[in-house]
Amino acid sequence: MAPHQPLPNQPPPVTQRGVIRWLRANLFSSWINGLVTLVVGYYLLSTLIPLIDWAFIGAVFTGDGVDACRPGKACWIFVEERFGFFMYGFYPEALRWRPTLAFVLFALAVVPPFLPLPARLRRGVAIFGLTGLPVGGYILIAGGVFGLESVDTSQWGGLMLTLILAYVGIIAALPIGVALALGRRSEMPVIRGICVIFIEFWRAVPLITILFMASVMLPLFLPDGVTFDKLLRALIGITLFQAAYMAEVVRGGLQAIPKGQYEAAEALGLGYWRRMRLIILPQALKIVVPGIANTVISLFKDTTLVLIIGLFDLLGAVKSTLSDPAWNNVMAEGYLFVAFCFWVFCFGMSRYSHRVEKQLDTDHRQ
Amino acid sequence: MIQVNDLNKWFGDFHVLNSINLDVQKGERIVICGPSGSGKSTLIRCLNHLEAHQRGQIIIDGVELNEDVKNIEAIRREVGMVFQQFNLFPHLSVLENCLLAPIWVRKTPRREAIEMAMHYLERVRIPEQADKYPGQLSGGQQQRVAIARALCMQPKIMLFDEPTSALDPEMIKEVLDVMVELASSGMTMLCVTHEMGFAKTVADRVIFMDDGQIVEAAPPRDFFTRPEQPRTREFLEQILQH
Amino acid sequence: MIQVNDLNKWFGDFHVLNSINLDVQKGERIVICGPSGSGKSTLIRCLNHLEAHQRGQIIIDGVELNEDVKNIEAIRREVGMVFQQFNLFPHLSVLENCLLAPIWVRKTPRREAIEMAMHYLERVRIPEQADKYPGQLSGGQQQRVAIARALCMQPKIMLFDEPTSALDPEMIKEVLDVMVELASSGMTMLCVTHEMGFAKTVADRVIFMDDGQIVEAAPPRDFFTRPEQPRTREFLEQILQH
Amino acid sequence: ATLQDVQDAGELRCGVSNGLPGFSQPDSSGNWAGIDVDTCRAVAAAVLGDADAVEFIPLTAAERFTALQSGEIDVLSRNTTWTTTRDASLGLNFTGTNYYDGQGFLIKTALGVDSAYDLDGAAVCTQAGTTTELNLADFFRANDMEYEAVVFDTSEASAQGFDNNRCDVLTSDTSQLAALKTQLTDPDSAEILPEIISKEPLGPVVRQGDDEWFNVVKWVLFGQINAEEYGITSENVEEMESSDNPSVQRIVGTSGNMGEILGLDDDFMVDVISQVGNYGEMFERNVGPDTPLGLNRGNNALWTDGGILYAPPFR
Amino acid sequence: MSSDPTPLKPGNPKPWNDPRVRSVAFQLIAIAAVAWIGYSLFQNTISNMESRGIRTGFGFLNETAGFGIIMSLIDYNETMTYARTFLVGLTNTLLVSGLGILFATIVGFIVGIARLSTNWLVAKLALAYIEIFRNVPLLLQIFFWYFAVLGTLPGPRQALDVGGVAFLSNRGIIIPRPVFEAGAGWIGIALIIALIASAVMVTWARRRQAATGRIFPAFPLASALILGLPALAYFVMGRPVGWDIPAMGGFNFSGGITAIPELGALLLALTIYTATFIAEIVRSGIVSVSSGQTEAALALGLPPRRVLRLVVIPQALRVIIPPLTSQYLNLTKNSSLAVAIGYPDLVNVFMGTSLNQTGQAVEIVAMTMAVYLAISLSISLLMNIYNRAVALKER
Ligand SMILES: Nc1ncnc2c1ncn2[C@@H]1O[C@H](COP(=O)(O)OP(=O)(O)OP(=O)(O)O)[C@@H](O)[C@H]1O
Ligand SMILES: Nc1ncnc2c1ncn2[C@@H]1O[C@H](COP(=O)(O)OP(=O)(O)OP(=O)(O)O)[C@@H](O)[C@H]1O
Ligand SMILES: [Mg+2]
Ligand SMILES: [Mg+2]
Repeated sequence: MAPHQPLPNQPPPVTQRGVIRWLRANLFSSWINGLVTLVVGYYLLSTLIPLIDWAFIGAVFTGDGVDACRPGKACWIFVEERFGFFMYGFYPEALRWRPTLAFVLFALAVVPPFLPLPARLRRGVAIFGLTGLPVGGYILIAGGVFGLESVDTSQWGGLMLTLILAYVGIIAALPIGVALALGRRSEMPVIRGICVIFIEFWRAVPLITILFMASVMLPLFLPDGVTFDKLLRALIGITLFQAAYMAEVVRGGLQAIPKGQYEAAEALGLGYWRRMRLIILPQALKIVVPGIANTVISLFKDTTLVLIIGLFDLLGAVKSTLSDPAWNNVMAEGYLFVAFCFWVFCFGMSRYSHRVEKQLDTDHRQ
Repeated sequence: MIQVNDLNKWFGDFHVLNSINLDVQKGERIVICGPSGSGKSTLIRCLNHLEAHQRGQIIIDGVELNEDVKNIEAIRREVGMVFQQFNLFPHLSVLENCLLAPIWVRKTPRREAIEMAMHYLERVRIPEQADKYPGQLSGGQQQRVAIARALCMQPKIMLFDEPTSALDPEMIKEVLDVMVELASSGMTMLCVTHEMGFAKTVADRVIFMDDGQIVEAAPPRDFFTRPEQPRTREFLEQILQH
Repeated sequence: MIQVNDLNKWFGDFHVLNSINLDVQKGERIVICGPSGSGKSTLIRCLNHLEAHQRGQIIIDGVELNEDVKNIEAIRREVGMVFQQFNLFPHLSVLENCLLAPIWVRKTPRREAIEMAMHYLERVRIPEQADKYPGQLSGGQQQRVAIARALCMQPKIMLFDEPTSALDPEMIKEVLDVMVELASSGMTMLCVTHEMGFAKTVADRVIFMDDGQIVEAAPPRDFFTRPEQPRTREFLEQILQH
Repeated sequence: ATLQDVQDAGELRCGVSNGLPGFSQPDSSGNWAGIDVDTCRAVAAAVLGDADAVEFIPLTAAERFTALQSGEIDVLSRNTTWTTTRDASLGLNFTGTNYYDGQGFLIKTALGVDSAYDLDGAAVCTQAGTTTELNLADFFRANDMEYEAVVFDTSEASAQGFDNNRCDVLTSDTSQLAALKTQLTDPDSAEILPEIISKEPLGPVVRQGDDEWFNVVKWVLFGQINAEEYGITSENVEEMESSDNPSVQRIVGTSGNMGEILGLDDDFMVDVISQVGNYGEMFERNVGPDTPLGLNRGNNALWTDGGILYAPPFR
Repeated sequence: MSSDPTPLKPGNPKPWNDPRVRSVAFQLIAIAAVAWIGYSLFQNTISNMESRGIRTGFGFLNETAGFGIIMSLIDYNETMTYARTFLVGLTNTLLVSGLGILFATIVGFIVGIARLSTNWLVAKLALAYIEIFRNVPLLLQIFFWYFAVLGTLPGPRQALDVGGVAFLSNRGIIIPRPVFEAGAGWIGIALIIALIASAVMVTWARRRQAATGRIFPAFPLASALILGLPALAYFVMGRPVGWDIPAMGGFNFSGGITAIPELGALLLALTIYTATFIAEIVRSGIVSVSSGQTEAALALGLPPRRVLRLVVIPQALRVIIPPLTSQYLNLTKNSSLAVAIGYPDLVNVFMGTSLNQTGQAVEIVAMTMAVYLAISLSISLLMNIYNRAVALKER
């Protein structure tokens, strides 16, 4: 037998190449598939084209008042004119640079995971985001000290309020959630029982009943004369609600940590709290980043419910202007605008969490 | 039994199988070896259409393998396959794993199917595990169940894709023993493996593949003692060092 | 250094440790062997209270090991442990793994702790890996880090629970070398292992356990050449076949 | 006691509607306006001397009594109808009436219906937790007619539902109907039916059992009505302090100790009138003929002008 | 063996260093703290309610409610009691959650499978659907469907008419109501017979397969039977069912069965929103069944649909069911947003209007929460039982 001559590799047949391959493989791999493609494609185009026409091509973006708009096409002037109100609610116009500044700081604290910064700086920024920022942000927005004019919480509103609710809800819910999760895994039956009851209760009841209680019934449960800010109460309700969900997520992470890690930490002589802080929680929290992101996103969406208790968050602000006689028939635009804002944030957050996950992962391959 | 003519397959632009020609007689036992990525698994998987080929012909037991669903089903009924990762169904007990094909494909009455399954489980020497679930067995036991499951189809041809490479050394022996016994009973077998001992004892032909092509095909005696191709020699040197 | 008097332990109804008596002198090196499930790991784990015992006494370096948290802390500070599965902390670099105990338990200043950690990492011959993460190391390297981590506590006693059995053959040697060196430096060591070569070279005494009891305890020369108990002989026959 | 609490806090917490033109409505910078809002401002002016020291807490109809009961608010001024049940069993007290209203129907002109007695089978939009809901049931029952109640949680949503044709008729107090009519896509496409099916005295509410506070809220409103009767307005209140009419003197605090016995300053009505105005001014500013609502005084005129507004004397 | 008369006990630690003592002490403190908080809340509430003259107790449940409810599954009118409004709200909540769960499951499964379609367009469309509707608040979606979509339907006079018997307008969907006449009972009997026959047939088919190996097309036959037999009875008995066909009269349609648009909007929103989550759950469940399983099944000669039924679905369900139930719970809780558009669910009717009429917030809110707790706990219970039943046996 002659020595083996390797045959040269050949290019694949045309059906395996380029655009044709892509089309064949993805759209027309069988006649049923082809049919589905055509039908779906037809309906897609026949709904998308009028929609795009309504929202962009025929829409009116600039002008004065409702009269500048065309019937049957979107009227974005409405959003434009009320933009300030949608963003800040009743917050005094002259002072709006303060929340803006707070959110710029916030954005800066969020970016670092993607920058090639030294780990120590990144950690510093993260700690600032969790501690300094809430305090600083509060001072900036609420004022009352350092010569900043005080702005009452009843004037907070719009997207600003939505973001504050979500941000504070998350920051405060995380530690409570961790504590509840640890409690639920405690060996002490009483502690475990208390945590289980707490978690199950908060997970079982609808958020709006909680908000209702927090907003109008709370003084009934407190000693006479003790009362506090309405926004704060909504925040507490949201936080506890969120903490229960967070606890279950964290518990999943704790369960995923192998027993050997606990034992090794114990064998090194570390006490319970150090074991948790140095060994277990850092690993568990990393595992549950996607879970945390999910609860954060749902919390963010749930903040719209404060509308029902009379706070003017983004949806509330938009909804309240819909009854303005000067702006009739802009409901679709208003709701779409709110939907778009929420969508951008939620989608952004889920992408962000994927990035963070990857970032944490590349630190050390297993 | 198996005729492969000018078989060509691409993954995208990558030419995995390049003009493969192969004729397998009834009762023949073929061992396929070759470096990783040479296309051994792909070839085996083409034979029961787990992968589609783009050019060439595969004829099994007189039926041509093409996109015709009826043909594919007919051929799959005649061809048993054992995977490297066993792929047992974890939600079914060992016995139920073995009953699946006889009952739903061959339409055997349940009683008969159970008898047959127990027969094959005895043959792979684990009749006592029949009621356990795959998760409760060791790797070697699992692979033996996988073999029994394939045998329960009463296939004319058995394909093995590295059946021992996911196993611990002790378990490898268990499985190889079963395979040797099977070979001696006259089953047509194609086996991708690097167990050269196995190849020497049972193979009628050893096929060496590289880069998607068959480089050499020879009876084991010739293959191991005087390989014709330098590429084969090189490969054998590496592998026999162990 | 270690005194174990009439130690008894149950898991539920199952009597794992049955009247264990053991005296270990400072600097002594003890190898414990025995069939699987005989309670070797449990005994070792009782010594730094990873498991609580129900009857009997354990006195380590003059301190009695009971439920008293202070005592447990004191004893854990003096006892280093190396696990079969390494149990390194994957989220910390090798160096940080080693710094944990000195900084948080011994309250050593960070600078000193780093110096010491590097010292021990050199001793286990992997100073260059200090900034990597455990996930990036091979099994043998990981186990050496585990040893270094335990050494960084500057313990008086080191416990090893089958430190080499999760390793590939090549890596076993790396780790055994380090352990032999450690033994020759006079560290008090208790080591569960089936590496009989290691036992022969370094052990002062070999303890054979079966069924929760100490069956035989003798210097390695006597143990391997003329075991007194038939049970020991049987075990040795099995194990030395390999 | 509430009076003390309010004075200590320096702020009056007042429950209002979350958007009802003419009664309470915020503009886009958060300034509230309306007759209910002004009622609160008047109380704040009397108690704290500053009509702006009010925190307005928007409430849905369903939340309002719970909020007042729980102490979440100090006074509820949210077009709330005075009824026996509410007065007696909810633990609340009505302090008076700042608007006499009656329930009516708003209907699409296109339907060609001109009497409420022709509404058999109609779908009716209304607001949850209101007397409207109950009167509606009574009215249809009494006249042996069928109806379908489409109940929304805010009045604005019920107007929206009516506008969207979810229902044929919108029912509410006639004053509100006038307000809601202005919010329709085409305000001229609907008209208010002539029938008034109920009495709806709307007024501020306080918690039961705190008579001091009850009196304060009650007499601030009476004071405003009396002020209108005696011609005291925000313009002339300064001059009126030198009036020699004893009735006027008692109102502006230059004689008698009306303030003191209520626990307030004697000139508390001066603060109220100068900052908020008398009842008539309040009415004209928020719901009167020159406002988008364009309501006439009607029943809400003074008794001397043919209305039923009659305040007990300041004495 | 240990026949030692005086066994050595581990020495007793100092009490304050004994973890058992510490643990007991800690738990006692926790109990005390919780008890104290509970007690003071209770005490505050009682004294606050007393000092504010708020009525307490559940006596109000027997009082007449006096308000109408647009939709009720059980008999209701305004002369009935508050207890009745509770039941009306409860059944309406259960109705909308039950239907929502049904529809969301169907849509979710379809979209989840579409996500895995080999057709690029279908897969991307499914992805777009999920990404859009998952990331927008539910409340907003409810408003959107109610005001911006259903609100634009024509009024009852211009109702879209389906064959002259069913009508779609902004008052909802109105369909004919069956009116049973004499002899209609036979149709019911025929249905029962068909059901029993189908059950018998399925059992028989299974037995026969076990005995002879032949596979009997039991499912299509059973469906034919269940549909066919009652139909047969209907005609044989001389069509004993009349239809109350809705007709336009006065303001509205009269007759027929009406599904109000509030229900429609709420259902649409709940379905579309929850289905996005279910779709992702289904997708990950199916993906979690490794391709090796499918390949092994194909290699055994099983035809693709049997592969799905016998191998893929049973394994995927294990992964799908637990997160699926928590979505069901979420849907049930989310149905309380009904209050925003006036669907008369429990929160709207009972915690809304009834609470407002009676002013007994504490009792009413507690009852409402208890309902949700009970639903949640019973679902968790079922879930645990299921999980235990399908847990994979491991070594
Ligand atoms: N689904 C696929 N898509 C693209 N490339 C593939 C796919 N499956 C296999 N390949 C490529 O085809 C080549 C042949 O793969 P194959 O599995 O047949 O090799 P093999 O000879 O079995 O190797 P091994 O001994 O490692 O199993 C490899 O380079 C592999 O990367
Ligand atoms: N947490 C536990 N609960 C119940 N039984 C246990 C537990 N841990 C170990 N056992 C049982 O105790 C016995 C002794 O276990 P141990 O791990 O000490 O054995 P070993 O001698 O180390 O065996 P190996 O060589 O397999 O590691 C075994 O039978 C084991 O099944
Ligand atoms: Mg392969
Ligand atoms: Mg062990």
